[in-house]
Amino acid sequence: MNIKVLYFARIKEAVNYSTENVELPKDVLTVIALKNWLSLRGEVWANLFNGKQVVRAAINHVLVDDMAAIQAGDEVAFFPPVTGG
Amino acid sequence: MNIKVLYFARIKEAVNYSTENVELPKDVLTVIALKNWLSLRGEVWANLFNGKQVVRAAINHVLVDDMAAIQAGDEVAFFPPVTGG
Amino acid sequence: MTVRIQTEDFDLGHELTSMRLAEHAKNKSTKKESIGALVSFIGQVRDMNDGNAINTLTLEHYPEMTQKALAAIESEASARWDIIDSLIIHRVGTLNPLDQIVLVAVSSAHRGEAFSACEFIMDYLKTSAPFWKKEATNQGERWIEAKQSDDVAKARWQNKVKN
Amino acid sequence: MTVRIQTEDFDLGHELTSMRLAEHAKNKSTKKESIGALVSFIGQVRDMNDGNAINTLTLEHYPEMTQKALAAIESEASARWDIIDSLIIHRVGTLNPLDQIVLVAVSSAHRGEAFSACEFIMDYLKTSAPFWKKEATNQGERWIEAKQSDDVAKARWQNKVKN
Repeated sequence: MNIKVLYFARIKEAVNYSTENVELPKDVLTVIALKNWLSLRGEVWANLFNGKQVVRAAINHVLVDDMAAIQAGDEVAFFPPVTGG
Repeated sequence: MNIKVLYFARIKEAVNYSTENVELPKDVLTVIALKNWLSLRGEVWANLFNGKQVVRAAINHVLVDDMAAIQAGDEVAFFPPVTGG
Repeated sequence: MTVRIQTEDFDLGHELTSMRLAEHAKNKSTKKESIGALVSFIGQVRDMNDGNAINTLTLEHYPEMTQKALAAIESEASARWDIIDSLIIHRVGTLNPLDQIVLVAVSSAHRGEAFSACEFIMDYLKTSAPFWKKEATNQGERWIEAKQSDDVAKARWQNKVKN
Repeated sequence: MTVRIQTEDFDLGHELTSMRLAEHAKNKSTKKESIGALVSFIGQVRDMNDGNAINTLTLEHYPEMTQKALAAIESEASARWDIIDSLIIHRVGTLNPLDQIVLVAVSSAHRGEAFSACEFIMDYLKTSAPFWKKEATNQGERWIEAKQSDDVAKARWQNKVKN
């Protein structure tokens, strides 16, 4: 399925772009599976998702945990813990 | 001893004046003794200090309870519970 | 720490903005942390109370005691929390519906201290500062009764340790 | 309930005064209680942080999510407490020291509700709204780290029943 992935703040700087459309293999159905799949892309991605820093996720603008299911057409965002206010 | 007594709000309206200087008998040495002594003045005073409503006291601008000691030259104020803010 | 008792109205934006920016110069020399948070409370005359339209609200006070009582509350707040500055403006005299009555503002480096100190000052002001309110409605005048809930609000702080 | 995300500054006095007076007309027809209390929080860019002078602070956000996240926080506050109105203004883009960052204001009939709701909104905003701060100092740029204390502040509310 096809989804849109967004990156923000320190994570956007690490991957060096803010948005991409990706075609996922059939077995990538959750946020954690997506993290795993992205981490196979190379060092930048492996470093991002190696668990040393918290990477939060939102699906369609709602905060979710890594067990959340992804559906075709979803907008999935990755970002560091928020620091507004 | 001579002290100054002040009245505020609903209590000022009941006694119909705001300030007086009084010469206390020797045995009137506390706020409660002062309330007792004032209550002997007549119905208005007896009604004021009959215990049906809370009458707070301050000595020299500091809130006190009825056991507080009075000294010559003190400014003693009587008023209802406060309602500012 | 500032206390002002006055009959005239106050300019909310001016007061808060001054406070927000005022400690700047002082900070550079004497304080380690600069203002990051400003919490304020504004109390105003209600237009309705207990089902009656309010015509006016008159505030009486005990001038010699008021200033002292409010300064003592500010000192206590400043001893309990790590705040940078505090301001209390309280009006007296006869006010109209929707007039401002009171402003309490507290600045601090971080928000938790300012929230706690501001609410503390209001809770103590409500129960310890010598002000009395009299409402005028079409049914006549009446002194406002003190609320049990204000004593409860104050009592909460007496069991709390400094945080 | 209003949420505004903007690059431009806001006029604090104007915002608070509008809010203080705005519900007046609405009240007469639909609300039993009129506004007696207005609690507000203003957050500003510190001039110093961790011993370094701040040159600028840049706020990034996730536009499609921000509005939704803040509106959800306001709804939750309004479900928990008996408040009359709430306002969140949050700036984004590059700000200077002492610039206003955020205003949260809550009006209610009585002060306790407004204090709680305003602090609740700030605690949730700090931990749930998609904003990220980057500081520029003479030592370079750095992303601000999320604070453990903000998670603790939020967690307090999760054990509380509606009061």
